[in-house]
Amino acid sequence: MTDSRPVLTMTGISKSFPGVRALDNVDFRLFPGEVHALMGENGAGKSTLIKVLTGVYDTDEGAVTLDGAQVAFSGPMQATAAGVSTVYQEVNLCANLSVAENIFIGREPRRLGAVRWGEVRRRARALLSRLDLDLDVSAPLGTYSLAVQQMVAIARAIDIRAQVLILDEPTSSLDAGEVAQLFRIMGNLRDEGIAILFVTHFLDQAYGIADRITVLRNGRLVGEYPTVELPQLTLVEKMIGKELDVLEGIEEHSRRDVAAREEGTPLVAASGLGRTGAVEPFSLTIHAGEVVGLAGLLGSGRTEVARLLFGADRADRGQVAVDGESSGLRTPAQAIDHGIGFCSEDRRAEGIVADLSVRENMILAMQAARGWLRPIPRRRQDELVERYVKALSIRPADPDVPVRNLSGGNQQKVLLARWLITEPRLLILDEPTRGIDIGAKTEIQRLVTQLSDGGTAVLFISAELEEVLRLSHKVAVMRDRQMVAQLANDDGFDADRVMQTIASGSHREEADR
Amino acid sequence: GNSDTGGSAADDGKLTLGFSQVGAESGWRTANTISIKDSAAAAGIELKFDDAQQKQENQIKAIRNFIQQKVDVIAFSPVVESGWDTVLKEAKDAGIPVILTDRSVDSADKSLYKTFLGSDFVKEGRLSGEWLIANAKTTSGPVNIVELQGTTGSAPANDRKKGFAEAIAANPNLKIVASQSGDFTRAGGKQVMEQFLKANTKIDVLFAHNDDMGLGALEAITAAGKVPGKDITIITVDAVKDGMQALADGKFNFIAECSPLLGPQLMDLAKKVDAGQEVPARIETEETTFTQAQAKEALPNRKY
Amino acid sequence: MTTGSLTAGRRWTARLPRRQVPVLATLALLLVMYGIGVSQYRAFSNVQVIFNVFIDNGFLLVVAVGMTFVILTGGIDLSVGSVVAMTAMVSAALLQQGLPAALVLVIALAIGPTLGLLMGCAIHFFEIQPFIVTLAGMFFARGMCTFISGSSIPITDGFWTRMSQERIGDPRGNFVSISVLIAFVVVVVAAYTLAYTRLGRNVYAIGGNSQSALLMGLPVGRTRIAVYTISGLCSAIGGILLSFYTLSGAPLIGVGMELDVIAAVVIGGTVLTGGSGYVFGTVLGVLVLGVIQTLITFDGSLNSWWTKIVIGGLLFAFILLQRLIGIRYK
Amino acid sequence: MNATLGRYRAMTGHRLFWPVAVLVIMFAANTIYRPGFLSVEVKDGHLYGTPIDILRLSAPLILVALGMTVVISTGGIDLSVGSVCAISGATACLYISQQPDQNSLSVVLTALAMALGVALVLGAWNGVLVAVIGIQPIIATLILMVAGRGLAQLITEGQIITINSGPYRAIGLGHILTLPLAILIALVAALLVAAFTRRTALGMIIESVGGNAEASRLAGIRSGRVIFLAYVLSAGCAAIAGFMMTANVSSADGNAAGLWVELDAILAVVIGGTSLAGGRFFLSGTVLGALIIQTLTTTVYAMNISPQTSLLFKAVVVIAVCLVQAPAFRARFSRRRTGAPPPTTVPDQPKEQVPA
Ligand SMILES: Nc1ncnc2c1ncn2[C@@H]1O[C@H](COP(=O)(O)OP(=O)(O)OP(=O)(O)O)[C@@H](O)[C@H]1O
Ligand SMILES: Nc1ncnc2c1ncn2[C@@H]1O[C@H](COP(=O)(O)OP(=O)(O)OP(=O)(O)O)[C@@H](O)[C@H]1O
Ligand SMILES: [Mg+2]
Ligand SMILES: [Mg+2]
Repeated sequence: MTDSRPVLTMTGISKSFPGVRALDNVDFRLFPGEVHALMGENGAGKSTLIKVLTGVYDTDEGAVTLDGAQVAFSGPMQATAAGVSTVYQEVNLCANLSVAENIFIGREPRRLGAVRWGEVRRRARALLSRLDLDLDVSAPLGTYSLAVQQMVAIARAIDIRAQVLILDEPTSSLDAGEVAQLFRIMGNLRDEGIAILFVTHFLDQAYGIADRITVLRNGRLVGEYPTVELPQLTLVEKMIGKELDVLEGIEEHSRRDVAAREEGTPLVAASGLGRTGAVEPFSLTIHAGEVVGLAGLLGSGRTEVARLLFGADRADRGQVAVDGESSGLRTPAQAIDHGIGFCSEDRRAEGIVADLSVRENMILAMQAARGWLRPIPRRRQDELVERYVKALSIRPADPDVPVRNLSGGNQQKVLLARWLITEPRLLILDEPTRGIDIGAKTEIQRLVTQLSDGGTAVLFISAELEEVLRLSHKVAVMRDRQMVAQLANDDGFDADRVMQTIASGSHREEADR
Repeated sequence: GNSDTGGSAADDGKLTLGFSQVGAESGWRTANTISIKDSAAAAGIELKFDDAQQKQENQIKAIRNFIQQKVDVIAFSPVVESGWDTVLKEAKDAGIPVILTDRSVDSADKSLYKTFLGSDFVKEGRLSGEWLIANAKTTSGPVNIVELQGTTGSAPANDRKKGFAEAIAANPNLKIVASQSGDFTRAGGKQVMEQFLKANTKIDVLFAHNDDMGLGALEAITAAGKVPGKDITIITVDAVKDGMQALADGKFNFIAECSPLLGPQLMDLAKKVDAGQEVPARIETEETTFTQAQAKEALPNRKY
Repeated sequence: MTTGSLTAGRRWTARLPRRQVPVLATLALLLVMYGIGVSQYRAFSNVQVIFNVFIDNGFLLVVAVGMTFVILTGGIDLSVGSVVAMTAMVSAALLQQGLPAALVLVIALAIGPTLGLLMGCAIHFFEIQPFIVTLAGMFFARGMCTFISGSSIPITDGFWTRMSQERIGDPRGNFVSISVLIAFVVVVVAAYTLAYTRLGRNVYAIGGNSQSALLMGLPVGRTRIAVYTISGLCSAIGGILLSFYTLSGAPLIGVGMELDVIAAVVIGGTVLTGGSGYVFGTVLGVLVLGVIQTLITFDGSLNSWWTKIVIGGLLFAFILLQRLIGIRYK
Repeated sequence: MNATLGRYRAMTGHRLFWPVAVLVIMFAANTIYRPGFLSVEVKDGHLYGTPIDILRLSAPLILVALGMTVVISTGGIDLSVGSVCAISGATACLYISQQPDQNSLSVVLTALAMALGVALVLGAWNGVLVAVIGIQPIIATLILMVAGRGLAQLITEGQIITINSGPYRAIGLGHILTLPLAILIALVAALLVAAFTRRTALGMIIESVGGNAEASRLAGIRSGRVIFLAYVLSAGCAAIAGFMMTANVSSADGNAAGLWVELDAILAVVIGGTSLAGGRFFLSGTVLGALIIQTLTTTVYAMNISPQTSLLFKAVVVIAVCLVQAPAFRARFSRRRTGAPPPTTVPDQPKEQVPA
């Protein structure tokens, strides 16, 4: 592979934002017919490199050549036209348009200038079925979950048939099934000679598909390595920049003591909670100090369960009892008053307030709970913010930059900090590790354990089944918007069994246990 | 609502008059509306009143709807002079006579309306100018005049300005040194006058296109330490109650009346027109001018 | 590992009604309002009353169509009322100078889009908020009106007169004006553009999320400039229709029209933040305003201020019902 | 050398630099046209001069714009402020005109309290329409804009109510320590709103609701209440502005009072740097914006620009103000002038704000 000429080279790329040098003299090459993983911690500059390439940002210095010719794209439109197709980190589609249109907008099949809608829908259906997605293509994209949206974005990008395909963390909200699906397709494209740039925080995925790996750290190039010549351990060291025993934490993932903690009155007990069209009625109890995992496939209704518990959506049947007392959890504000926190999966639409600073985003939930008349004193703010910036190693560490200027992973950490600050009794985490680098991910996992040890209950949702199993005392399995089973994390509890449950949906008796 | 609108005179023998008013942008206009409503009631005429909110489009719409309702006579105060031919033709085709009030239209085809009843804005300006010619002390040198115009582009503003300018052209010593729009409002008149006073060291005369702007300007003049009516001669148009009071108090010097009370005359005309009688093509409302002495006399029995 | 159908359907069950409900609700309410008119006032049931609503609001409809494009991208165009007036004024002034009608038409039709183009460029290239740019455009166009002439200019040109007074249909009975036909053509072309052309789809995409649209490689700048140009063009056409309608150019005509237009668009179901709405909704919005106006004229007993209060009240009742029906079906 | 350059950059980079610069330029232009423009003298124990007029006349606009800032920050807009001005002014004047002793302070205070109460109810009405029923703000407030004008005229019965009340007059024309009372009221209001929003957490919560309503809801903010409050505040500010407008001419004109003030207020807010899309708000910018607009109006009169062209003049100034304020414009302009891209120490703004 590497003997051919690179289809894309970037040399000496530098890019500064006010106060941050996001890229510093970075070189990068991409060969036809290879999958090239770009790795680095949150804020290392991966997304920025991609945006500089496609012309979203101007470069300060450096040159880009595509197919041997120097290029300087003025924006994604030109880049796409020149054969560079990109899926950006956050899902960047239009929620108000239909699924089909999101895939084809800008390149719709037309006759005499008129868009052929029938053809658009037909092709969209065909394309999605290649990805094993069965969607109503004329429904607005916004009615689908984030993971589905991510798949649609990927569908759009691969259908463009470019010579260079860029995927910035496409797998962050996908589960194992989708990832396998995606890899199969990437493999096919690679075989057709398409060059693929792939960003991920999952080492397994990088090793599963990438031919070569480029590592960035703090905006600088660390090096470019053939995957086979780079042991995982070394890769992590290169990304983090020090030899860390963090790795043990990752490698070991020895199952912690997860003996069931179902004693006394449950902290939160949902009975027959449901919402028409969203999720079938379910019952679930969560005790203090208990970590409950929600497992299920994409779109199986995990997010809905979390939203109903939190009052983000109004349940139309059933009820929730907190501390044994039936309480009307109708709004998020009420839930927060009862000590429940909810870290949403869609950080851009439902999480961060992009205009506000890191500090303000962090204290938002706590401030809301105190009411506007009692502002959190500046000293206390500084204290809290500093603590969590350090604990979660948020970068840049300046709490007064607008949160929109942070990299995706760091935004996610800010969001997490917002809820940790409220010291909730039950913390609902919907995909909290989405787009977070391994160091921070371990940190978050450790945090969940700590919280649980300290008596905080956690409802943990993640596309990574491994992670769910590792942390939970109990796993509730979702399938087709139904809670089909609740499995205690005892012997014989493993991924296979959960997958079986999901596949067969036959463990109803366990659900009633 | 009143459910029977399809009826013409045949239904109940009552004459139906559709009237489209410009709006309620000033006290003058309100007095005009009240006069029309009261006299319609007194004359036993069924009045369909429509308020156009100062929009010509609305007036055209209203006239079209009057045609649909088959009223016996249509009357309206045109917001602007031009642009009425199409809809007036429709009225003519429907056999409904039209009376213009307050302000004329510039149609070449005079058969589109029966008559015009109203005041002559140019004349009001001219009367003001003529009074000034007769009373200004021009012998001792040039006389500096400032003018507070009405809303830019509105008919009364254009015509009063024109009439006034024509009249004072007779004496080269009378000079308009500044002229600004005060939008016919007290606040506008005041704000503009404040700047006039600061920008011009010597102001002898103020000509305001209506009483309200003049009243606003009074405050500015007082604040500047000048005596209205003495240091600065003030001429306005309209003669609404507050204006007449100021005139009687010696703060204004002259007002050219623009009477809103044309209701009785209008009802009279409507009956005649409906009966097919000949009416003169142009009828001017009885208007006068007021000096300070006349104002003192007239004030106790002013209606508006 | 099972693949099969990995995705469990969508969030909401029935789709078709949900999207169309606002428009259908508006239509139903409009019919109810019309029904009230018919039951209250006998002459209201004349077909010509409906035709008059179209005749009297043709220009408003055209301008509102242009505004729909702008609002769909999440922008706003405050200059429309003034541009309408300016177009009429320029036409009248040029005709008065004795220029041939065809040439005047071309010139008058060119001014609006040019101004729109300039405003679009200022909005896109200099990233100034649309509100402020179009407000300046509004001052400018209105200023041009009074600059051209302080008083209204009549139009006596034969072509204009014919366009104004031609009655299509039964000239003694029920008829519409040529302007109504032009307005319909504009509506159809606009609806087609929005539904079937790339430009139209890009408009929706930008309104949905302009950053995403940019990253998807859509011509955001070009589209944004285009919508203001289109709005300018529609205002120019509206101005010509208005000059047909009134056979004159008046410096103060159309003051505050931008608010009527925005109201019509929003009542028609277009969301002010952009991304969703239909031209058909805008047609309904204009009709709602027209019917309210007609109801009030037919009543004929309202005082000037009660007129305003009742307009506000009807508007409120309408929007409230529209909203409540919309919620029920969500 | 480098230090001065740095200081220059820091200064021009400040949010308020360009609005202030525009204001200074307008004053300078006026002074060149008429050297006496800036002169201020003492007359009857208080200051008298064009700058004082500008301060006094901008007071109502500042007030209206303050409320508007907060509303806009929540992602809304309030078109009804002009009508609220008219209604409150009319209510107060009507009450005073009916009292035997118009100069009694208690009468005036009662009138003010009554009118303010009416305005707050109207604000609550707007708030309910937007926050509870969920009508789009522009339409919700348009209803009151139209109907409210009618209400104001209903109160005055289409006439101009003239009053003769010293205490009421003082709201518009009084002086304290030689300065117009009106501007002091406006400044106090500005400080109060600033304290109200910045000393408490309200400001941040408003910005958060305006920036991302759904995220705020999920963070536990009861955004309905915040939005409701914003409209009530806006109506309250408008009411006080209405008092000033009517007190300034000692009469209430239901038709003309506050006509088109909503456009000026929105313009002031936008010039002040607050985005119409909601989110961050800048009260000091708004105050400057209002001063700029009033100075512009006064300039038209002071320079005696003919009414026929005054709107053209305004258009040109507004465009110029916006252009110098737009970073994108300055970036282009300075690049063209220096002929080279700016040095790397002053990094380019991203072409488009795209979240990572
Ligand atoms: N628009 C912007 N303005 C200012 N700073 C920015 C902007 N975009 C990115 N940055 C900064 O540039 C640096 C690199 O960010 P980038 O998004 O490229 O990181 P990343 O490697 O993609 O991280 P992640 O894994 O979290 O997505 C970060 O420090 C970030 O804060
Ligand atoms: N009321 C609502 N309005 C709009 N979107 C909603 C609403 N409720 C939930 N959502 C979104 O729908 C999605 C939930 O979909 P789904 O049931 O597929 O969740 P899931 O099982 O967690 O699957 P995934 O892994 O795709 O998140 C989330 O993205 C959530 O933000
Ligand atoms: Mg990234
Ligand atoms: Mg989910």
